[in-house]
Amino acid sequence: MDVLYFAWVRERIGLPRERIETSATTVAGLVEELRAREDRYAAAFADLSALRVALDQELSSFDASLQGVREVAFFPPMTGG
Amino acid sequence: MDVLYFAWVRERIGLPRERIETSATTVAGLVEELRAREDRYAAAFADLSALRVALDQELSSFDASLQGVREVAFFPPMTGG
Amino acid sequence: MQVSVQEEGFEFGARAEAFAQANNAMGAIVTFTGIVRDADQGGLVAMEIEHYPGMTLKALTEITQTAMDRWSLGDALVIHRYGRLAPGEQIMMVATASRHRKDAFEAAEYLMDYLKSRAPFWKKEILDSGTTDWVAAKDSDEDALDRW
Amino acid sequence: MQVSVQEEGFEFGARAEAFAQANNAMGAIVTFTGIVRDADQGGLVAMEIEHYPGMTLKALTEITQTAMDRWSLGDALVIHRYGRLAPGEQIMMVATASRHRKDAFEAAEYLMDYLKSRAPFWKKEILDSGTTDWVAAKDSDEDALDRW
Repeated sequence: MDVLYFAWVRERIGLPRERIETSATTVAGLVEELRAREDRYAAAFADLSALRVALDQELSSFDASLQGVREVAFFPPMTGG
Repeated sequence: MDVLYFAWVRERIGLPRERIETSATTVAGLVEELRAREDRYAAAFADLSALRVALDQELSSFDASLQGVREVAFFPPMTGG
Repeated sequence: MQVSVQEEGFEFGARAEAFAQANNAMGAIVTFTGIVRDADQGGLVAMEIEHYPGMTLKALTEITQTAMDRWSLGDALVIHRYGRLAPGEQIMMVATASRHRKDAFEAAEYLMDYLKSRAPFWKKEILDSGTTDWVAAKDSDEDALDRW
Repeated sequence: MQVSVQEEGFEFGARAEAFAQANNAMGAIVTFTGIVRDADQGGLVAMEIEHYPGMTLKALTEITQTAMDRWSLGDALVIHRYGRLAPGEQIMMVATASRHRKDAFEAAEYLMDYLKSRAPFWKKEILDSGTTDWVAAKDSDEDALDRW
């Protein structure tokens, strides 16, 4: 699946998107895999309360299922307007 | 003092303003005098709850004193905006 | 603070743009514009707005000053017309500028609620049937003041 | 219903005027404009607005459609920019048209509250000291959603 990062999540991880093969079944499971990869991922995902997630471009939650999902995006709380 | 009428109060009485010599000490007293004058005044002042009063161009009330007042205006509830 | 009572029309877009530009250090601009719309039963030919010349500007200025005192505003603008207006014409506008959107919105709503019920204007509908109707004040407009 | 996500600037006054004219049967028009203002500590050189291209227009459209369904609106307009903006530039605007001022105001406030916290934009302040700061979401913005 495609995993996208925005704002300081993108800066901390150092790239805007990447393709990831995962056997994780939930967003939380994917986050665990990413955290285990490298320090920059562990740093970006240190505090989930400071993060939001969208699945296929709809806001979702960390306990949501990844079944059928093609695009996951992680970002801080939005600051539009 | 000058007495002014606006909107349907003006139309019912048939003039926009007049000069009135009165010994009334309150707005309510003035209204009583006007009602006693002619039917058109009695009609205009039939229901005080449908009227508002301004003294020297400030919204006031029917029990207010007329002492020192130079201009009294009667009109229906305002419909600006 | 800009307050105007006038018979002639005004250019809403141009006034809104000028207000936003003049207050571009502020962050949040809210505007409200009131437009003459058809009578509920249809057939509106014109709206005649009567006012109380000696009192109107004073009342609008007091209302606007109260808004400036009560909310954190950089500026506020009120324009209100009187005379005969055709359907579709702009009757009035308010604009507020603040660093915070909540202040800008609340102050604009306050201005509108007070202009509706405490500024000495009276509207009369001229209908194509030849009849004329003074617009009645609504209880809901009086009730709206309870919020403030 | 008009929704736009764009890098280029827009003419607030001209858009507000066109919206009011197009909805001149409605009676009540409310607009909100957001302007880049200086950082709290001063020294803002630019504001960079990042967004999520695949999601942004969809999110704005959903928010606007919800407002159209929930209030009695003749029309609603949302424009939001992204990219690098200078202090004083207009970031975004909303406009609502209704027969009733309460609906026009509430819908505009709803749009703003949701654009603040549910549309995928992120603001970064570029300061003359050379530092950059991602603007933090405010608890008060999240709390504002409880109203709806």
